[in-house]
Amino acid sequence: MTGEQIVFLVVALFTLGSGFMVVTTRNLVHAALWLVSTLFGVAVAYTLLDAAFLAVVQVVVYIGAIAILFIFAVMLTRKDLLDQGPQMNKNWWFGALLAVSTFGGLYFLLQGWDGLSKTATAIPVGFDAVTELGTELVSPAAYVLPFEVASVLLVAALVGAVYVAFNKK
Amino acid sequence: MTTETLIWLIPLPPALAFFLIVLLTNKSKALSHSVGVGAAILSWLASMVVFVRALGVEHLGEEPFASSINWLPTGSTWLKIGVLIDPLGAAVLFFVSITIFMIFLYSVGYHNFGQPAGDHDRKGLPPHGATIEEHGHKHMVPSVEPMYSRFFAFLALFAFGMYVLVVSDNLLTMFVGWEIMGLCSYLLIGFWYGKESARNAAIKAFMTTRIGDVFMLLGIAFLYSATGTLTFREIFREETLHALASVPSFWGFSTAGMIALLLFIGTVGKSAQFPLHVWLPDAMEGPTPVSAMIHAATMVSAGVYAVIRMFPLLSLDPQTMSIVAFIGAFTALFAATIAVAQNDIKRVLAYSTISQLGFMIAALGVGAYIAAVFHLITHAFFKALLFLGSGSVIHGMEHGVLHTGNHNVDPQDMFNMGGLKNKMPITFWTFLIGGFALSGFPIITAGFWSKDEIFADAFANGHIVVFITLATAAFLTAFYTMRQITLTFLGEPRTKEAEHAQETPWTMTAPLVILAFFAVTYGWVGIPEHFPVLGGLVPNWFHEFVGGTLAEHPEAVEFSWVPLLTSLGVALGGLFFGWFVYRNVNSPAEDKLQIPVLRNKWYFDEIYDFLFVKPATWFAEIFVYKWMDKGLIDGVLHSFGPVTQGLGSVIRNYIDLPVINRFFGDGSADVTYWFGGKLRAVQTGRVQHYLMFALVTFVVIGAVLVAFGLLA
Amino acid sequence: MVPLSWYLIFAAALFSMGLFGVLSRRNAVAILLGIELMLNAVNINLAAFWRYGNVMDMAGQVFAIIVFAVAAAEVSVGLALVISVYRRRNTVVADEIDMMKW
Amino acid sequence: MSFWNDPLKVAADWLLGIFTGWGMPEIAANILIGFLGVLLLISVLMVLDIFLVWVERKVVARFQDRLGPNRVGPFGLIQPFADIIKLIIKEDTTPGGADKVVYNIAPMLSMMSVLILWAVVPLAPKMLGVDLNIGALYIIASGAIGTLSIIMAGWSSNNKFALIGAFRQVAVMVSFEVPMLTMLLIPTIFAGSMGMGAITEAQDIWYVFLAPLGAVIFLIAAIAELGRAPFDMAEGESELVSGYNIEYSGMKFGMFYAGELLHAFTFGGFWSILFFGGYRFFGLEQVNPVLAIAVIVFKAMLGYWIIMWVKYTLLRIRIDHMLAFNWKFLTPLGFTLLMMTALMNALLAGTPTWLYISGMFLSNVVIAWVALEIARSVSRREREKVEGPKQVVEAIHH
Repeated sequence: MTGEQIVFLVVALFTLGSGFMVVTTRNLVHAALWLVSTLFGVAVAYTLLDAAFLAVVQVVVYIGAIAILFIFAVMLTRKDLLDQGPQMNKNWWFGALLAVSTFGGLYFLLQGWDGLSKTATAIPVGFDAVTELGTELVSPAAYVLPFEVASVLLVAALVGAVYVAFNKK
Repeated sequence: MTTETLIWLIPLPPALAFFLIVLLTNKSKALSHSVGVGAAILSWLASMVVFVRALGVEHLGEEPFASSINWLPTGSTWLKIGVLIDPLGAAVLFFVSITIFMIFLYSVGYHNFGQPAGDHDRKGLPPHGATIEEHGHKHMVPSVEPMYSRFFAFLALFAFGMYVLVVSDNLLTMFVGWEIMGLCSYLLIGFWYGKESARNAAIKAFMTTRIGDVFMLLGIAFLYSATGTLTFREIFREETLHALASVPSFWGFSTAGMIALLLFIGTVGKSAQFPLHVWLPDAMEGPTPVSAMIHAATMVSAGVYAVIRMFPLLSLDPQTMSIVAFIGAFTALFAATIAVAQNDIKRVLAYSTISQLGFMIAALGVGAYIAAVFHLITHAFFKALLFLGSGSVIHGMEHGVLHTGNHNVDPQDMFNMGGLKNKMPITFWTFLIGGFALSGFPIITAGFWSKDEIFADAFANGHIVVFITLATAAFLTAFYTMRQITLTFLGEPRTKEAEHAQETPWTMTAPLVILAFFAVTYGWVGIPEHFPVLGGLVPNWFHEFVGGTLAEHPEAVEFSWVPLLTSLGVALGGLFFGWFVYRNVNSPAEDKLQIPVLRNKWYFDEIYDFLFVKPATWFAEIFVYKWMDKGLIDGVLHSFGPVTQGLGSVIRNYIDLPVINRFFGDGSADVTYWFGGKLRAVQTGRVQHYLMFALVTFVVIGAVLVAFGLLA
Repeated sequence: MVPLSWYLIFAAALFSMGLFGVLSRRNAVAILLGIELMLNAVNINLAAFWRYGNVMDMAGQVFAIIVFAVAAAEVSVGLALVISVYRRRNTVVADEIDMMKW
Repeated sequence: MSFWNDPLKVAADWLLGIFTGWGMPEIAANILIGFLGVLLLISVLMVLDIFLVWVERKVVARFQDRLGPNRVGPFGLIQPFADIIKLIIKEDTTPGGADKVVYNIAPMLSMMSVLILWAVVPLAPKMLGVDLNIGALYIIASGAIGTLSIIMAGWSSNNKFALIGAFRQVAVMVSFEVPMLTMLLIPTIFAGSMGMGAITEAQDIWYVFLAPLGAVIFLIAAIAELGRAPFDMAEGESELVSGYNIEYSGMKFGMFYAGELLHAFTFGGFWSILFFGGYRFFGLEQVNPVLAIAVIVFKAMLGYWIIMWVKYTLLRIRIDHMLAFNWKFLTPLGFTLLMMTALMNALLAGTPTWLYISGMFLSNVVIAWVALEIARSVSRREREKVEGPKQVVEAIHH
């Protein structure tokens, strides 16, 4: 058990723990904050995967924008914030069952897969993932089209969100 | 910019001008004509640059300016289109651009730009003049053309077609330009579509030229199937020509001869040679700039230009050559005879055009390549000059008509004129120069040199018949030209209108002067070396330059006195008689030469009417319409109706309603309804439930797959 | 050295948690939270496959980026919907938002 | 390799020698040394922060025509220490009904969000915590954490003023992150890297000459990010008493306060790094790393000075105006500038330097001018909508 594995396990446990809190805590603001810590854990996981760019974007986009947005939403829909009644709907057990079975199924499938135990090859020296990513995102040979489509999607979402949430009065 | 690029660009401005005027500026007259004239100027400048650069090139014939691009993929290879400027092209481009420019300029004045709109002018009719109030008393002035912008649009399109035809390096684009011009001539001749005569003339011109074009298209197709290319320089390669000449085709013609003949028929239609000449005189219905455009600068020249282009092909087959020569000579003579008896100033010019074209064709027929080109160009200049001059005359007369207000005086009838010399001096002098050039007045005029060269070649190549015919035609030419001048300008005014005729604005006279300049000087570039006294004073530049186009440079024929004396004789004699006979003829009655057969143009229209038009009408109206259509086909069709109806009702009552509607239609609806009623409970409207259903399905399917070992 | 399986199982677990949240929370916002968890799990997988596959091929990271964009869009629109529903029906409980049924 | 050329390296080697001498495994030794380095940096920053309190108070005093702290120690230099002692010995209250954990985490996060920024600040050639090749994004990320801390503070202290203040502040920060990120991309375009070290090294000409407008926009966005005047609606005393940190007292408040000051100073530093060549000053940095550090601190001070200048000169802007200004003016302007810069960069690639510089400069000027014209006309229309068109009063002739 090398140091990296220890680090990974710590991170994974932290992430899963806070993820569990996200779906179980009664106080929604806490849930959102737990989500933040989950996202942090995921970001660390990215860094463990040498995907520093993803990690930072994770922090910027998720924590800087999405989590904040959640907190806003929770506070704007104040009525259910302080938790009258249960936070779980009445057939939550079935949901839990399904979740567990899904996990079991996935685990089972993974068991059957051979490439599972493969370990990462060292990143070649002088290979800058960020530069590569940037060039591929905007090179017509690679992913410029999905990139543009994503941008269009974002604009559409922006307009739609403003329109939907706009208080027509 | 490389010359090739420039050549590519030459046809562009008129095309753009066309679209600009049609789409945008057609509301504003000033804008429209500035766009049109601007385009003409641009093309003219470009052409001049190209021309000058062409002069700079040694052996332009061997390596001309040419560039081409792939256009249509034809199987493995490409159909190439491109531009080509060789000596011939350069020379033609030179006069074409100038004349087109002149005509644009002239049209501004001709359509009375700047004058008030007419009192009761309607679109499709010539302007009738406008009344204006000037210090007290009213009087009529010419009124501006109602469809001014449209005219410039058509003109621009026409110019585009011509430029395309001249610069194109292959038969295909050449034919495209050719057809564009055909369309435009139709539009322009029928420009005043309010006049029935104009309508008919337009249709006549279109139809007649179309006959020729069909044959030409056949020729092109034949050529393509025979050689697999339409590019001139590839066709005119030695081996290609040899192959074409050696392979025989129908009726004893060689393939080359056949193709050349078919293409030549196209020319016959386009430049109004003998059997298909009838449309051209009627084309006078169009506005005068159109006449000049069609009859001097572009279309008819285009016809001849096409034959000249095809000369290497043509010259392969003596049979074809002789046919060409015969048709040319005959046309020359017979058109001249008609011209003698016409009274309409423009019709005279029209027939003289036909006859002059005949000269060129005949020249080609006898193998006088350079002479043909030379005459083509000189003729373009002085004929444009003459037409514009006549237009100017008519304009002046119209002014007189407006003044007197007597509208049943025909301003185009020469017997209504006379004595205009003093009223319209510029027009008179330029017209005189043009007329002398036309009739080949010795030494100074361009016409003399080109015609003389034709005579010389015809004589030297031993086509005596052609030579005599042409000589006679030339005599008649001089004769009717002088007749025209005498009746129009000399003597005393025969009508009050003629007294009140007045000189036309500078936009109309300036082109006259410029063209007159060329009509005189252009002849001097082609003086044969062996000519007595003058020969060799100026080098025979034209011969050298244009001769370079052909593979083997044609050597100048050796000098002989016979043709020279002949041309001198016919020219001077004709002029003298023309003046002598008509110096005091004042009405058609006194005109001895007004014999019916000539006045009625040898009854050609009537013959064609009897031979083709009447049968066609009968076939269309009686046979096809009454018998075939109404009788046979309609009968059959009408019988269909009831049968179908009966069938339909049977099907409806016994199949459609019971089986389809009741059973399938309603039945399926009922079943669906029933199921829906049972299943709707599933739709709880709660998103989480839906997700659960989906997941359960997913898990179940996965489990099944795994259970049957289909997975993992 | 961490084998690939750890990441995948980690992601699977996170995914299942998110799924549980989506399936069983009453509050619509909480459901969206669960969706976020699931998306993150997916992203972990993508990054892991990138790292453990051919590093030169950036497909994994690019997908992850696209997923970020989609997540942002989804959250903004989703929360906007929640808010407008709250305005109109004064509730954010998913079970009570069931107009779309028979 | 003498001590003066690269003190940290020498010190690190020395320590490594010592630790390994104690029989510590090398990895552990390196980790420990790194940890010590971080500790050193942070403590230096803290001291600097304390000094900043004094600077701030002196400067504001001068701006407001006062003397400022001048009792405790020479020129009141000891004043901040006195303040700190006061803050520490103050009672540390936690309002009832507050969310304890969150309430206590918030100030730390706030301080942390500032401190982590210094990991990427290049103090001298080859002397920076970690040369992230995504430094620009890193700055934004830390800003995100700051945002988080503020909303946590605002929400957890169970006070509507705090909550409203937090909302405003967060709204402003989230909005102004957009033009800020855009402006961060402009030096990235020039330098071809997002790493702070690389950007500094690439600045043979200061980027402020290439993108003056960019520098200005970045400054504005930074000030809004800091939530200082004129963008300090979040703590508008007049209506919100003190905004999100209203309930905080003692050292927790102190952390917010110090965090803000240090944040301002840090952004001054980043401003100088991105647009004024960081530690570079006519080759001075090559002479000795200490000089380089002096240079960058000086530049950062200048930036900080400008931020203070703005703060104590301009009036407070209404929150909706602030957001409208960002979304309707600053962000489009930023995007335009970014696009234009990228375009010019592509167009002018390989042209002589003077042409490159002048082209960039001119494009900036043009964009700025056009933007101002548009803004002026729009605002004129708005004004007329409110107070009607100007009446021209005729002079009365007697």
